Amino acid sequence: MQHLLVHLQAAAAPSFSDKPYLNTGDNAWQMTAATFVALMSVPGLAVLFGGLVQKKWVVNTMLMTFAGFAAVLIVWVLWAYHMGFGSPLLRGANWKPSSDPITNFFANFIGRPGTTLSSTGEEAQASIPLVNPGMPAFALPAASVVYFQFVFAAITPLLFLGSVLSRIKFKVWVIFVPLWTSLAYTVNAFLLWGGGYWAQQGAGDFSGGYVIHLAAGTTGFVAAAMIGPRIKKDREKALPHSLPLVAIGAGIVWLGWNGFNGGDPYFASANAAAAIINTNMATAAALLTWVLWDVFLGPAKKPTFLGAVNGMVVGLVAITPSAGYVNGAGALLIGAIDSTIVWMAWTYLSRARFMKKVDDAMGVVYTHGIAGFFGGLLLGVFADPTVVEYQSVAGSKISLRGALYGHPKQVLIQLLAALTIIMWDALVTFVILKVISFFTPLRMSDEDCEIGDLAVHGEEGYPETEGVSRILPGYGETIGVPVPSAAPADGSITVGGGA
Amino acid sequence: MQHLLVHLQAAAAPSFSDKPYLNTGDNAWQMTAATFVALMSVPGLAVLFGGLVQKKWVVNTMLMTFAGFAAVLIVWVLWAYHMGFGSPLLRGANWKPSSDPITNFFANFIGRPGTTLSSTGEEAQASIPLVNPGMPAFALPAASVVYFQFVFAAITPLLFLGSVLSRIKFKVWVIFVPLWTSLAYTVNAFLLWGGGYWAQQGAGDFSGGYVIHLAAGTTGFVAAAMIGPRIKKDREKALPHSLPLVAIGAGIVWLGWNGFNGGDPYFASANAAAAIINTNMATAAALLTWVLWDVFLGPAKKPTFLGAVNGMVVGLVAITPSAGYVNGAGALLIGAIDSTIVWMAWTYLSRARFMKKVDDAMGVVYTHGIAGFFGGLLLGVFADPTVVEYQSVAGSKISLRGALYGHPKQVLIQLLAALTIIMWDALVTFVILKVISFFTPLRMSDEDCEIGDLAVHGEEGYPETEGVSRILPGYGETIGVPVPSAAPADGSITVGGGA
Amino acid sequence: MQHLLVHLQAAAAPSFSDKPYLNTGDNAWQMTAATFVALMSVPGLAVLFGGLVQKKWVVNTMLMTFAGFAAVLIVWVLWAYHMGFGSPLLRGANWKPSSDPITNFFANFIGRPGTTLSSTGEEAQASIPLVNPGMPAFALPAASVVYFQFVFAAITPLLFLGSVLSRIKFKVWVIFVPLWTSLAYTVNAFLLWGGGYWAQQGAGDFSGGYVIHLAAGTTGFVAAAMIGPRIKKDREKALPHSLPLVAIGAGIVWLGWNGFNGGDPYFASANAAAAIINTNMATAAALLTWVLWDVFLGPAKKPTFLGAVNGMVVGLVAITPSAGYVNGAGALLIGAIDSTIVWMAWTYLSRARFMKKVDDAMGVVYTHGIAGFFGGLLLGVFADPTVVEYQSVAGSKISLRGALYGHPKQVLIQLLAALTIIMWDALVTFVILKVISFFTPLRMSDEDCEIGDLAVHGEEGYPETEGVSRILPGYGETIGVPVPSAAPADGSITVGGGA
Amino acid sequence: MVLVTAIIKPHALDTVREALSYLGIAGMTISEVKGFGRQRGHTEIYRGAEYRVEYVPKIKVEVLSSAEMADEVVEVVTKAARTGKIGDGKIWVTAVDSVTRIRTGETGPGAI
Amino acid sequence: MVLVTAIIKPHALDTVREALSYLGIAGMTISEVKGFGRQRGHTEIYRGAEYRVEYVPKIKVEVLSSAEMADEVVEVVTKAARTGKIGDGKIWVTAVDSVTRIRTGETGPGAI
Amino acid sequence: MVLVTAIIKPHALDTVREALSYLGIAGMTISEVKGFGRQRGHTEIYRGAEYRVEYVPKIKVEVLSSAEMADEVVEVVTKAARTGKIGDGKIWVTAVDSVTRIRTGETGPGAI
Ligand SMILES: Nc1ncnc2c1ncn2[C@@H]1O[C@H](COP(=O)(O)OP(=O)(O)O)[C@@H](O)[C@H]1O
Ligand SMILES: Nc1ncnc2c1ncn2[C@@H]1O[C@H](COP(=O)(O)OP(=O)(O)O)[C@@H](O)[C@H]1O
Ligand SMILES: Nc1ncnc2c1ncn2[C@@H]1O[C@H](COP(=O)(O)OP(=O)(O)O)[C@@H](O)[C@H]1O
Repeated sequence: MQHLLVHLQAAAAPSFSDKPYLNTGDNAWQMTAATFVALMSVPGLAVLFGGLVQKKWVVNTMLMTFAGFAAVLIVWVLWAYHMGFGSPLLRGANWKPSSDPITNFFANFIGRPGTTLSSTGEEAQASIPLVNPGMPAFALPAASVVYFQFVFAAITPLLFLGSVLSRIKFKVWVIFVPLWTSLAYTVNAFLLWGGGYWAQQGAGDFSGGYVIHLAAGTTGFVAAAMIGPRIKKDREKALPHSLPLVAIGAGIVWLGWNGFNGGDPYFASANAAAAIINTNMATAAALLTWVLWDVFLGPAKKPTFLGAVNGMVVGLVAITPSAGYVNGAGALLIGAIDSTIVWMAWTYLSRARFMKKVDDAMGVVYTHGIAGFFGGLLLGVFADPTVVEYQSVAGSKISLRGALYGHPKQVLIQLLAALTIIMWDALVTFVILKVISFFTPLRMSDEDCEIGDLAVHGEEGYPETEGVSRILPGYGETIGVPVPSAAPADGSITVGGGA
Repeated sequence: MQHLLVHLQAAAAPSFSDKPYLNTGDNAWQMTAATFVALMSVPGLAVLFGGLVQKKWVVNTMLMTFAGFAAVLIVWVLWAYHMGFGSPLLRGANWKPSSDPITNFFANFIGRPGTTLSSTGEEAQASIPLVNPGMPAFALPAASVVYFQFVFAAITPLLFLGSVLSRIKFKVWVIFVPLWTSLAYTVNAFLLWGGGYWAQQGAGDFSGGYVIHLAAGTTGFVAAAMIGPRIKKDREKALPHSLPLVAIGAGIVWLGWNGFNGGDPYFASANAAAAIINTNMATAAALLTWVLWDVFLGPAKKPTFLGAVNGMVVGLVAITPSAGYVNGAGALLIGAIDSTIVWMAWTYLSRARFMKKVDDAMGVVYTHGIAGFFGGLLLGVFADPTVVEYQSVAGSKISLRGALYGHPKQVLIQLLAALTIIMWDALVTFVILKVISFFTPLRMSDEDCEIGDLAVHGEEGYPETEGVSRILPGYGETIGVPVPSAAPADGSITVGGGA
Repeated sequence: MQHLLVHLQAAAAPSFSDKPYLNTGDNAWQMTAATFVALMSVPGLAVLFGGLVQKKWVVNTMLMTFAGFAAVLIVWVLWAYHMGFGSPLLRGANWKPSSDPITNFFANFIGRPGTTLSSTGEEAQASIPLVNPGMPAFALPAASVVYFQFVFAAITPLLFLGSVLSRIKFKVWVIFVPLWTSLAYTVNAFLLWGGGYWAQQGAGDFSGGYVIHLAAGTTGFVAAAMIGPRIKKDREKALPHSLPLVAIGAGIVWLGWNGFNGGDPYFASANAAAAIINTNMATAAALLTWVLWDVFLGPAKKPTFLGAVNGMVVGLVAITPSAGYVNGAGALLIGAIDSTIVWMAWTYLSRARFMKKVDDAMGVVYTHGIAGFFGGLLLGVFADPTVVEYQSVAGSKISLRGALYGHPKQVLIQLLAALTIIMWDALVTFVILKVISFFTPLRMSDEDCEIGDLAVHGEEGYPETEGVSRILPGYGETIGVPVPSAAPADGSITVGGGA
Repeated sequence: MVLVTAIIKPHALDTVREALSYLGIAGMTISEVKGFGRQRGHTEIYRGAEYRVEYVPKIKVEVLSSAEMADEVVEVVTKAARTGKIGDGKIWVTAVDSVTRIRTGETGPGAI
Repeated sequence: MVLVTAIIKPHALDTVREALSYLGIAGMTISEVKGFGRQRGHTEIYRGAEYRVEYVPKIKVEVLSSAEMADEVVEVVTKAARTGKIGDGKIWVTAVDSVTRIRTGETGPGAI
Repeated sequence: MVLVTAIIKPHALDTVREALSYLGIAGMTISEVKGFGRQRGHTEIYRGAEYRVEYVPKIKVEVLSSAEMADEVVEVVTKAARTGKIGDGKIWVTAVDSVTRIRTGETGPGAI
């Protein structure tokens, strides 16, 4: 006994705590994981997409990424977090499950809006009302969970930004994103993560195969259809302007995913570590699979870098719903299978008239939508009940059982959850954009599209190179002086198409 | 009892410890946070500034960043850390506070120099003599705190590097930085963080609004004034050469700030998490505020990417003094208010004759100096006493109370602390540069400035493109061979202005 | 007693645990450290090398980095991890050390292959059979250690990729890497980290000065010799195409090394923090040392950015074997000494006929091979026994004693371990490449080398710039349309040398 | 023989190329140039300051042709490149003493 | 009509442009070129190895003018671009058979 | 005096430069151009889609020389740049009315 205490003291004594709920290791990991995920957005997606667009669009792409990230945070702390993770909005205090599934569904559909601004809203113990009864108590402050969930909420619009690049109006973007976050994302999150209807039905989505990726694919596709295609020239010659920028973004996205999937247990647990290695395994398998398909069936029968990046993204998305529910063999197979499915869709389905009509600039509907959809179904197949997320409050292990382990119904549950997300997000996207379009056109003018960044932001991505100075180093002395800010250049902005 | 012990064992048993003071969660977070902050410098600021300068200066900018980072570490471990965080230099062992504030001030002004090189200097329990009595004992090794404080000390000169870019001599830079760190930064740190005079007076500076940003703004401005402006051409045509580089740097800086502000409680605490989310909230608010001002009052009435980056930096700086002292509402307001102040200063104050005369290349005096100054005052307004950093040793909560919560004097204390920093850093900067200028000119020759990197370092940022090879792929066979290293090219280095 | 329990409860109560072995702080740090190291590979080395090669090779370089990273993970989880860290393959169950060193050597040479795919293979307590008896029990799940060791295994081939860039066939690369990992790396790891022969002899290699860097230098050199040099033009005009890309990679590599060396204690311990600060100190010293040599003895007597990066890499490599075994003074000296050695070798040894013949494109044999070799010997000199890694199970402190502290034999042990690595890796590299060469040529055709990325991958690094669009924005309308994927362009791929 | 040099707006290049190929002229050499003239440049904004870019990007097209075809070439290019807005560009014709095809060494009109 | 072509140092461009506008010539076409001549290039260092860059960056200015003004143009450019140091560049004049303004189709001196 | 203009393959530049220096011609001006002709461009792949690049990168070499040397210059360049494969390029010669060296103001053959 004496010995035990001494041992315990050695182990635990150094910790200070004014917050008895706090576990410093869990909190350290949660803050770290959130930071990794945030880096996936800025600078990750900003330069991944920035490198994939033409030079004339790089500023617009990066600015929409940064501004979108910022805009989500404002609504998140003012009302949206609680709509995704708070108490159910459409339920009385004494609510009991009804025999009518529709009633149950809507009673467990979305949370009650509220801010997280007060000191207790940040420093009190984290809690997700509908989830608390089942899982061990959070050893984290609210701020850790609110921020972690924010970086997920923020990356989702940035993913579907890929669908509408190079023609959506900046103003429309910064209005659409907060509305979509408030009305669509919160529902996705509530249904699957906030303890809502599909969580109650046993649907699994470890880190957002549905909540995030299927949602992004759906929303991007619908938005791209409504906003219309890029101008003909941009679409036909959609040449990336810098593959090294893509590599920087892709690398950060890959490893940022260690936080994405590793942070979702909310504990610095064995399951977190398993989720990380599974994520990397599926990604490695998917990347190599895509490259192999490129070599054997691709247009030039050559391994390509952008193909590898496509495969990588598909692998990351594929394993996201199941990272902490499957074992290593499952992870490898999910990566290889989903990569094959998406490669085929990308190559053959894209020839369908229907798919051709909608100009999904970055192919988000493939690498996130289809990849997420099948990733979720594959969870239903490969979920291994011996992979344990954690012990529930009741003492039982929390895990999922897939078809391979005797529970084929899991696939069906996954499918229905997926369809719910698709329908709701498509509907919300349609309605928001429709309403916005009554006030302002959704797309830039064709003239602005011809010119790009310079027309929209008065900036270029590589101003010195594009501008006078590279060719004319001595130029500034007489004409490069800053003009008084009020005087717009006469006859100005004639570069590009107009030139 | 039995149960309790079992529970405790489950929780704590796995930990090993030969260091009874250690809390692994706190240490994990401290090492992680420090790494995030270090990334803000290399590669963060290296490419943020590197993208903002002309192509001909990118190598010089990046090399000064890397070398400055390295140079600070050497003096930090040899003597400077203890000058900022050690025992007071100008105090006897039996010192008692005197009735004379000047005596008190100088007795609590700077620490006694000393190295951190020994094994105990690295592995023993961290300790800041004047601070220890008030806060819970560090659960960290000395190395964690020394390194964490190093990355702060290192980024400060890299910030004011932005003021003197494109003309300061490399040699002067690598001499100035260690001297400034030893004489100015250590005092800033001691006064506010090492338990020195202003800390004793109750001034707050959570993560360096004064110690770092106001200091950088002041130093940069004075140094820019003394070194003189960039050559006319460079100043008039200060065109950035790559906005994607800026985006990469900006993204890393934003999220690196999670370590910057999140690491300052020294514990992986609730307050750390609150500081992180507050940081992001203020930043989001400031970014969007700046973009709005750009749209409504800007020269072209357009949202700009570099405007968004300016706003982002201001938000990060604004919240730095108060990240763990204010609640979420305070954070949002601080971001929006400080962004407005700096936008106005940037736009209107910059027209003042006085401001125009000094060529602060990156506008550090605005985005760090003014932003930090007002950020510190806003702490005096918005500090919420219910936001608790941690329980003190005595058991009371450690927190600050601002004017809004009934303590207007806090604003005054903040103001006086700010003025101390401004005066001391301006003075030290002036003296060091004056002394250096007796031995060597502070600026490069105008001819070198005309040419840039090639003259100063014999390198260009994009050699292959600038050089012969892109235009002349076959060129190397006869003339591109490495010349014997001793033979300088005759009549060489004539590119650029001389060409 | 009452008090103690309350205190303990405050400290430890919040932790949940279904894994009694788990320490959340240790696990948080291990996952974080692994992520930092992974970022060193993608995007770190991808863009560091990508920036250093000519524009026409940037895609090939980045794709080999991503694909190599993925390929290692597949073999790692299928068989290789256990070959490096499992039970010894060539030992019976009742094996006893023999009096014959050769017998002992081979009995402690390599582990038994096995997968890590099952749920227990990921979530059970980590364990390294031959090491367990000596060190405190891991407070980590297997997945954390398997993944952490993966990122080390993965970066090693990516380092020697630098030697064979710009001519090795992509197919050969993706075959060579998994084979080399399985046959060479596993042996390196087992001998020094898996508790194998050299570990038993007391050789120290904290984080891979031998296992990784000496191995990479050796392998790269042998492979470069066998594959032959780059084409004449590429070798003679080996101009980097983008120094900012190099800076991004270099910055990530530097700070990623905080995970590299900081993660190797396997605990978020004081030693981890000491290893981090030592790493940065050696690096700062080495960087500044290299720059000084450049200024005093360099070809142009100027400080250069790429020189600083070389110095930085050497410092990181130099301290790697000893980061957690030396004190701060040792770290500074190791950095400065090794940087001097490598600078001299790079400048003077490189003129030797022998060194000139082998075209080690990035000079890996210098900055990793020689740097690692001497770094390991310097450990034998500077290891300070008072720097304690942790308490062993037996209660004694685990540490190393170098020549300076009375144990000169440590240098000899280090030397012999180094020679073992050199011989084995050279041999395995030779054999694998020889075998592969029976089936397919190791190098691309000279025509492909002339053209670069476009020939090998059908892609260019900056397609829009290189392509028609920058010069011809309106071009796409008639001719830029995607051609039916089956129809290869007639007479196509004639750019570059063929043009 | 003559050399016809045309300075045109970048987006007109495709039309010009097509128009020339109707004339049976497939060969030409093009380059990026910057033009100054009646058409003005544009304004850019960086960190709140405006900068004027006074030049306008143009494409220079150089076509060797027989003297007889010169007028036709000029006419065709003029039509193809015309938008009617300021900045459409210029075409000029210069006499060429000799033309050689490097591959074969042949000279004269056949070398074009 | 004639075409005056000048190879000048990049930093002389502004002065040349100004000088020409005093002559009433606002139009011109410029491009980046690399020159070889008496003026030598420079040395660069990468990873310890030195590389020679033998060319020197120059600007090519092309100005169409009436034959009468040719001498004046040459004189003005010569003065504006002269530094007196090696590498100041060359100016040459070639006869032009015809000039067309694409926008209007007009030809001859008025088209310039 | 004449201006010899050659459109050559980029990798032939060194040989051409060397060959000219044997003739005693050290000065020249070069620029990057894109050629269209019998030689075809290449195909690139991005994200699974193929794109045609129809132009071929070329180097334009401009050499001023005395009228007497013109034939020799053409001959030497032709030989140096010839690979015998399609796309070797063209050389043309135009008369030049005057040449001025900016540095000294001298004109005529001595200015070259
Ligand atoms: N005198 C000139 N010499 C050479 N090029 C010229 C001259 N004048 C104009 N150009 C070229 O022609 C282009 C168009 O000329 P501009 O005056 O803008 O319009 P327009 O041809 O419609 O009158 C210019 O951008 C420039 O490249
Ligand atoms: N024979 C030539 N043909 C074409 N351009 C030439 C010729 N000689 C020189 N040049 C151009 O003139 C520039 C200046 O020539 P250079 O001999 O360096 O100096 P300078 O004109 O002062 O004698 C060169 O860089 C090149 O662009
Ligand atoms: N009519 C022309 N006018 C101007 N340049 C031409 C013409 N025809 C060809 N060229 C240039 O010459 C280059 C080579 O011509 P091409 O027809 O491909 O091969 P070859 O000269 O061997 O017959 C082209 O890329 C182009 O730059």
